[in-house]
Amino acid sequence: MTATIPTAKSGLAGVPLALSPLTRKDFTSPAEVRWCPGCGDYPVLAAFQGILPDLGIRNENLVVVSGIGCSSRFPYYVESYGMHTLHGRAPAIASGVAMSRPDLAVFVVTGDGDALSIGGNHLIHALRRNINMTILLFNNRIYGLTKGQYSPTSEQGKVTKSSPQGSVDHPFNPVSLALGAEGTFVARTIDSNRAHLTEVLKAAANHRGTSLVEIYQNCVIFNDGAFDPLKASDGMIKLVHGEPIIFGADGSMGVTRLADGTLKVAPVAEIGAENVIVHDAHGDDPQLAFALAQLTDSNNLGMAPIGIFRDVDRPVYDDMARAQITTFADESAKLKAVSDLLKGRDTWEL
Amino acid sequence: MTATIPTAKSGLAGVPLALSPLTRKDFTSPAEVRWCPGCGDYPVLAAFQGILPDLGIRNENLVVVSGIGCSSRFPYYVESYGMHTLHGRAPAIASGVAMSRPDLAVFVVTGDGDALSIGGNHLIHALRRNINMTILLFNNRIYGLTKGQYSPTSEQGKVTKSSPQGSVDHPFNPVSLALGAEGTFVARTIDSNRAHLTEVLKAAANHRGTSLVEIYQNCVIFNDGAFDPLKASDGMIKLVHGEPIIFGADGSMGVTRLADGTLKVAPVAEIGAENVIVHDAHGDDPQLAFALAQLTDSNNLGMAPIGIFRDVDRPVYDDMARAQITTFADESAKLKAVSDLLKGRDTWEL
Amino acid sequence: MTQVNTIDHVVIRFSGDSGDGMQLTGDRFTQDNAVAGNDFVTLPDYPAEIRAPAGTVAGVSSFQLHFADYDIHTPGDHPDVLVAMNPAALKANLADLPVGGIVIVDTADFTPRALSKVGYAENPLEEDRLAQYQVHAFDLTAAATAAVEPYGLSRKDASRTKNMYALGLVDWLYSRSIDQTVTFLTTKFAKKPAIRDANIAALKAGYNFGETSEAFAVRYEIAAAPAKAGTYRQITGNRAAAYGLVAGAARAGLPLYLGAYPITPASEVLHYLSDAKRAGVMTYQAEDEIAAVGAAVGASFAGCLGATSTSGPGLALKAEMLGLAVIAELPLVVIDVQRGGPSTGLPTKTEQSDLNIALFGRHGEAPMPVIAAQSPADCFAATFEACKIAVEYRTPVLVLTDGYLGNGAEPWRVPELDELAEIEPNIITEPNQPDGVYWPYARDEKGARAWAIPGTPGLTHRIGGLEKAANTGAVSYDNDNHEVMVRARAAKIDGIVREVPDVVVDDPSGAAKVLVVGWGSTFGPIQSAVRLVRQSDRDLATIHLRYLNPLPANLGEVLASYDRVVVPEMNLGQLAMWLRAKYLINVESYSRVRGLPLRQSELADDLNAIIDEEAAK
Amino acid sequence: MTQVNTIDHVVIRFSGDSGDGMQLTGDRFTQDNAVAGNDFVTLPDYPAEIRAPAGTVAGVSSFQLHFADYDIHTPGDHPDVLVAMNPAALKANLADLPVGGIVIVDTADFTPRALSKVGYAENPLEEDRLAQYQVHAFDLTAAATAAVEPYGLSRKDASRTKNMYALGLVDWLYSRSIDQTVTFLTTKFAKKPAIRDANIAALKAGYNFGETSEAFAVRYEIAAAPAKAGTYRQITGNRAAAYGLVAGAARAGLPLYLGAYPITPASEVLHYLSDAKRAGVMTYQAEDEIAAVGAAVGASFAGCLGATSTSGPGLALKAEMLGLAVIAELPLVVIDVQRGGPSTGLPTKTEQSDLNIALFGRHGEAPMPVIAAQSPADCFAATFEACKIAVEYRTPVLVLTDGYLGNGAEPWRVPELDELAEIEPNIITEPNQPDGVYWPYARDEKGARAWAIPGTPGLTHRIGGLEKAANTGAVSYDNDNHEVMVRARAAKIDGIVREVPDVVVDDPSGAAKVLVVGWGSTFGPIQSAVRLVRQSDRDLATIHLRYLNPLPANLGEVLASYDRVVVPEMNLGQLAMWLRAKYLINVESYSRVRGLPLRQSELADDLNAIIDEEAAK
Ligand SMILES: Cc1ncc(C[n+]2csc(CCOP(=O)(O)OP(=O)(O)O)c2C)c(N)n1
Ligand SMILES: Cc1ncc(C[n+]2csc(CCOP(=O)(O)OP(=O)(O)O)c2C)c(N)n1
Ligand code: SF4
Ligand code: SF4
Ligand SMILES: [Mg+2]
Ligand SMILES: [Mg+2]
Repeated sequence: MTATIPTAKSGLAGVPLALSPLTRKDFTSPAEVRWCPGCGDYPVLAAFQGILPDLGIRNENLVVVSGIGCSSRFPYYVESYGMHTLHGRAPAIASGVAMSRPDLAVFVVTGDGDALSIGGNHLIHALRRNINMTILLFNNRIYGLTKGQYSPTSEQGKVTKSSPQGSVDHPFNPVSLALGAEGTFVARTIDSNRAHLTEVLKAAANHRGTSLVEIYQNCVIFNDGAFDPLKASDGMIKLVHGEPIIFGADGSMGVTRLADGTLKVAPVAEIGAENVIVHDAHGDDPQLAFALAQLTDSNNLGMAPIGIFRDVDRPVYDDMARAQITTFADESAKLKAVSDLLKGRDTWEL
Repeated sequence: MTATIPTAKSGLAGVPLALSPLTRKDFTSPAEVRWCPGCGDYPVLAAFQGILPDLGIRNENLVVVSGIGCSSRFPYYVESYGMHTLHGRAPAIASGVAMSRPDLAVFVVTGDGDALSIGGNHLIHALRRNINMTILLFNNRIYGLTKGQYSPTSEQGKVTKSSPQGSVDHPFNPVSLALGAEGTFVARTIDSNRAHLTEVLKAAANHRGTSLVEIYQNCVIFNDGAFDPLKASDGMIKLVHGEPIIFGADGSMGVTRLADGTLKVAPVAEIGAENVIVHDAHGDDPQLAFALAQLTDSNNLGMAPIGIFRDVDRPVYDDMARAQITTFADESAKLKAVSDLLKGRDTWEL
Repeated sequence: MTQVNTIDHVVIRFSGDSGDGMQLTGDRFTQDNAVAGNDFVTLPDYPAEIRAPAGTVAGVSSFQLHFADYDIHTPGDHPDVLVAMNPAALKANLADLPVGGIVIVDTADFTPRALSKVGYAENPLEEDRLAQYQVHAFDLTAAATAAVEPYGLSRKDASRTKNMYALGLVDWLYSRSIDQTVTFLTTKFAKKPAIRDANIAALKAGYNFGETSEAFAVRYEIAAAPAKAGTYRQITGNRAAAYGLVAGAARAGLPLYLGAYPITPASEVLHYLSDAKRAGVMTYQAEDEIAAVGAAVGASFAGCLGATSTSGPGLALKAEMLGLAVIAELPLVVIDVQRGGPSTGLPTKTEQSDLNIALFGRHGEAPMPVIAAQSPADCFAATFEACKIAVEYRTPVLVLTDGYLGNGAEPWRVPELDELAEIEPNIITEPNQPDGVYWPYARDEKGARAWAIPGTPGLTHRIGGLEKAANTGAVSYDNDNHEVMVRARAAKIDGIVREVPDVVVDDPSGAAKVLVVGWGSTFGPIQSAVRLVRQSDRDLATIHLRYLNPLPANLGEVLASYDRVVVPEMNLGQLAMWLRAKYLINVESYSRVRGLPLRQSELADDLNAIIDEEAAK
Repeated sequence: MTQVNTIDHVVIRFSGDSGDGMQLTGDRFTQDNAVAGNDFVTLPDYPAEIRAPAGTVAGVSSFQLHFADYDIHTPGDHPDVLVAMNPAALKANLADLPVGGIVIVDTADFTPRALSKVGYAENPLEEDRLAQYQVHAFDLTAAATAAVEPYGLSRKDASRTKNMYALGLVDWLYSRSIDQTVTFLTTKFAKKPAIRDANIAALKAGYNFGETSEAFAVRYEIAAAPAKAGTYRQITGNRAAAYGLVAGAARAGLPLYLGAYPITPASEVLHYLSDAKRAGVMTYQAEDEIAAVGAAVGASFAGCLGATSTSGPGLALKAEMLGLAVIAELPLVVIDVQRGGPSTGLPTKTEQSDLNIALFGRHGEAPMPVIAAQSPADCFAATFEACKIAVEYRTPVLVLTDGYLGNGAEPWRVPELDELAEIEPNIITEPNQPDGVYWPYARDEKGARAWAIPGTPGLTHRIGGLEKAANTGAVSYDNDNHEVMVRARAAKIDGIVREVPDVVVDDPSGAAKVLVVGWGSTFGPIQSAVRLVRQSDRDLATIHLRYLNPLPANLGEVLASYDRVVVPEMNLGQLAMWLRAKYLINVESYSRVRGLPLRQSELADDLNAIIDEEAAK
């Protein structure tokens, strides 16, 4: 099927391209969008639909798989093949899609509860295996759909219906977790920055293997303003490959390496521009990416790096799995192989 | 119950001490040990039973919870309360034990399949929460009990019954994963080094919060010699807090930080002793521990650090959870509180 | 002066936009009637979406309340009175109102734009299409806004008091005092005095509007329902189930440990117990349902009463762990608040379709007792009984409630703890065999094993999921031992029949040929339908099952004594199948799977037809 | 010369230490008889531990083989011949041997130490306690070691050839050629010539020992069993199930995708398919059972035939995902190789106790077809049929086998692919409604929905676990639609009855009053027991069920036509319950839960008693 059709590169290699350019509208389904007015899911949907025409793929070769949660209604709004599955299981289901169909671009949409609470295991295994798919993790630091319980990314002390005296859970840092799980593409972006969202999502789609994009997403109903400290504090550290990591008002702050080897932030004026480290997302070793992830203030979110922490090549599970499987010139060759298998070697005739 | 009884420190605080010293025999159950002759599980059992008298606790206050796998038969051999539970679920079950009973010392025994394949989610959540228990992860890089399929720690290309052409899975590094999951105590040791095992297990038991100890364990039947390269290669990097990280024949090799900030190993002669970094297991930030974990050659195991990567204090989930709960002077005070709860505030009389 | 008519019951439905506070309004009006001694049943209904677009039919939230001067069991099939706060609410609910019903409408939002959004080509208030109803249309929003003017609220906040205005009006209409609501608002908004005062003012203004205007010619009064003396509160099924656990653990003298993972419509059990730490309760919001029930099993092993609450998808995930609890023979209470299935299904709707998985949903021979609650308040008693059985028989027990029971409310007489049955945990602290030997699987006369908990000297032991030798509990691969243990576990559960009261048939005339059998939340509709049938001078017998496993000892006999047995269920006949298998009686399934409680009138009609058919034979 | 007796069947059990290679020996001897045209059934049995301590009873591994000149169905209740390679093997198995049975013993290890390890106070070979058997005791180890001397093996390796020596001897005893085994060893040890030659030498030496020594007075011969002409192979149930999937997918023209997680006794299905990549099969060893079935569902969505294989604990974990497959109406084949339960239970033993969870183990109304295989080779056909139903009806289908079927082997005539039924996936590629509209839930005459797969232009659509509107498949919270869909899904599954052949009663005399009903792996024991019963001149009818859901259309009628219906099962009566519920017939459960197949002789005795009791009425 894919042989005679032009194909895109990298993460999308093998996925047939549209013969004539598509528009955002082509990727918009007729379903009425049902999120709360003001929900951060809207801008992400818009950004996603915005990049699809640029990816060049056909909508029939796009598959969006989601779990359960507010964000997981996403597939209904994208004109493509889609599956709204079970709580936490989207990466597992998407793995089956991706492995069996190299001609499909597979996206997973999930929430902080979906991906990190019930679905944590499937997520880390997808990352370890490096199955070719792009995971959009909508992190609103709350369970939206079930009306506001704390999630594994909520700050400690969060008061919710299930934690009236404040939660005692220490939060995950999704980027650290993904790096610890051998992730090859790990990034973070935020609903309020359309340009950044777009750029990161595109890079993620183009990465071959599992791409994890944590998206800070505001839930206006149950966790409104969760990212306001970050937006307010000048603490958003933008990571750009090959660029010195400076941020804050007028780039006055920078990331530097202390004598003990750990990364810390400090005023550039104090440390000197030459001591600001340069971001390298493509280094084989995840040490730097992990160190940068530690700059996230997971509780208060006064500070957090956004951008691509890591983007490296590693052989892709599904490519390798498919390479072991015999493909056949035609149906009869396949039937012959099946026949041979059934017979085995130790037969007798009666 | 614990009020009048002397209690141990830290991880064991609140656990009643034996009034007279116990011996290893007191912790040996009458059950016949059923592992294959030569299995690496034996020395770990011996080391564990060896440290128990030193911990000073009573065997009735010791609870060993395991999952399913060869290693998970462990509780049967320890004279204590024990539970051989379900595949992958031991940390979840142990969480309930630990939360509800501060007077118990809780240990979890699990395998690489049990903890990292089916049980990965419970493991990372226990680490994140920092529930007070010690997890012994027997990593033989294979599924022993089900007769030899590859596991999430098997090297890529492993030929087993379920991967006759070689597995295509990239392995987890359990230490990286645990650090990415916010682990406060993360260590690695090996079945063949009794002294090291003993030391690490003791430190783990004394840590308050979740301690994860990865134990390299030889499976003589299905993965014999998996750790031979490490034993043979001088690649075992012993981490000792406060000491420079040198290893190999006559300490000729050392760990140093490259210009790009990443850790690498190099001959001490080349880099100079002053450039060998000193291990710090107690630093708040996990950057160093993670960087050290990357020195593990997860595929071939020619090289791997062993010892305590990280050992830091962080408030413990179960301590905090218990602190929110009202305790009562006596039963009648409790019944009164229950009655009040049932009534609530909006009652009327008829 | 307005005429006051005394009536015996009324069904009123408050409806408005999700943001209009209809749940609160309904809840308060319920409380106002409760205090006056009425019996009541409530039915909240809100959109599946967190916040559906304002002004749309999908975004309508409603609260139905049935109150009466006699004992009632359902929130009513149809409202007698509809309060509609916007066009969408009118559109969504009008069809349910019978001819002659009362409609109270807030006209504020009846703009062309709002009307067209819900598909009204013209303003229904201006046509005569509402002629068949008693319509009372006012600009409640404007009236409320005017009333709260002194408090300096923003326009938005001011207009949000319209629900209190409506409540005041309805309180007046049904001759209820607004005092409790004033107290309630005072506490609730203690830290926001302006909001507090404004809401109170709106409430009073609404009441006074009824009193002073001549808009309503008639006012109603409903006398108190006869009830046992005592302290009452209004309670939903989810709260009652949560409190059943608390009371059960208290009576057993064990700490209560709930492991749960949020899921609609069961999350509240977790919420209420998380708010019960002052009564010593420990809760754990686990990473998933497996961890939730796993932690509860661990806590039980450690000597607590472990419990877990969930709905269908979560119950499915817990299946394997329940098997462990069965073979480990540890106490555990599992509350399943059923919702529409299969799969994610209809999360906010009610159904009874988890009976099969409750009875049969574990691999291997893994029998478990199953108890179903019949009304919101009964969730307390059913859960309490489950605690008793779980503890005394060392077994997981399933409690089935459903979304309708969980969210619905009714009056509940709060029991004193010592009125409740005693629960004997009989935890052993000494060896139970000669020579200081402890056999964890030695059984008492009920078949319950000897349960020792960590911390007890001399009783260290190991249990687990592998088959165990009778008595000693050691791992055993012996063939005959396996058969012994499989049968011992089954016999233990079957033996729980000794705790199950015989069913008592309700057959006042003694002449009924048809028996209707209910379980769980069909109690209300069936009771009401039976009442209707009998009012039509037909004979009809009924029983209601609380224990689904084991079934009551005399059930077979009772079923056999009727010519026809009908089992109405909100599923495809799951209890019917179970009864057929057990008793070889041609039980007929009457099945409705609409995500809604059975309709009493429809059921009554259908039962009438069956009775007539039987009579004609 | 030795006398040659012709017999019609024999049961032989090889037993020894786990390390003695008894499984291989049994397997090879099976093959030797197979080639000679005998019918056979095998029963391997090994310790639950990977390697229990050498020389202990717990460490004994055995392999039982029944072969005959007629069609047989069980591995035999008791061995006629016992080969015991050490004292532990003798101790563990002797009690099963009937008086007069043959014992062949390797005396090498009958040392005082080894004897006392298994609790023999004295050497049983030296007492007369074996007097009631025909004992042939030799130092097989010494003989083998001597025979392989030329090949320079280590002592340990040399002594390990004793199993081939024993095989050679038994081949001689039953007049079998050793040629195939020679070929087998040549291939197997191609890269280790010394081992290869030594094993061949030991094999020949054993054979020659029989031929030349006068140790055995009698030698046996069993003629070929009548069988359809064709190419045969020996096949275990697990391999047959795996190949059933391959063939099913091939006939459907779909790629096969297996998602699985290892679990005893089902892991081999994963192993065999992982080794079938040369036939285009994709396998995925997932991180757990949920991911395994999830990936299979994903693959089905993507246009494969998704499948998953597991045993009880894994099936329990898959429950929620199966519900998704039910509502998404996607093809999926689930193979459950049942083992002893509940919980971890008896992982290496067999049982039929997952029928309940198969039929009822999902929340909500989530019906699934269930098919059970009746013999190792039949696992192929049953699985193939499951593929056909899964694909053509777009539904998950459960195939029940068990540990006994999975590990047991019998001859299998390898079918040509085009002999097998056609499977029509009917994947749609064009809009099925006017104006280019595609309705994914439009149904065909069978009730199967219109299945389009990703990559197909114009048919993009979204499905999921929420209830969907009839036809369009859009999310729908509508009450009436829900009822329509619940019933449509149920009707689709019920309608599969059109694929289910009517049961044909085996009642040769037509005079039977008692009917015995089997399902799954009780087929063999029941057939054999029925044969025994009839040999005693009693009338007995029997049927065997392959489809447990839906049940065959004529089943009720058949059951009703007998005075007494008995259902033997390896559980506590799960099929009996289902039949009682369906047909209101007083089906009697005959239940044995020992982790073992039913014993044919015990069953025959019990059936005789029932028949006599019935006759006496
Ligand atoms: C097995 C199961 N358990 C629980 C639920 C209930 N549930 C649905 S979504 C959700 C959490 C949603 O949180 P998140 O993933 O963060 O998504 P959000 O709604 O915030 O976008 C939960 C607990 C479910 N649907 N299925
Ligand atoms: C739910 C479930 N799935 C699968 C199994 C089968 N199983 C038992 S142990 C095991 C893996 C064992 O590997 P590991 O955890 O590494 O332990 P080891 O035997 O190597 O010590 C598996 C797959 C099971 N018991 N339960
Ligand atoms: S509840 Fe929160 S996350 Fe969900 S749709 Fe509303 S704003 Fe968005
Ligand atoms: S199979 Fe391997 S891990 Fe299991 S007991 Fe034997 S040697 Fe140990
Ligand atoms: Mg969220
Ligand atoms: Mg292992």
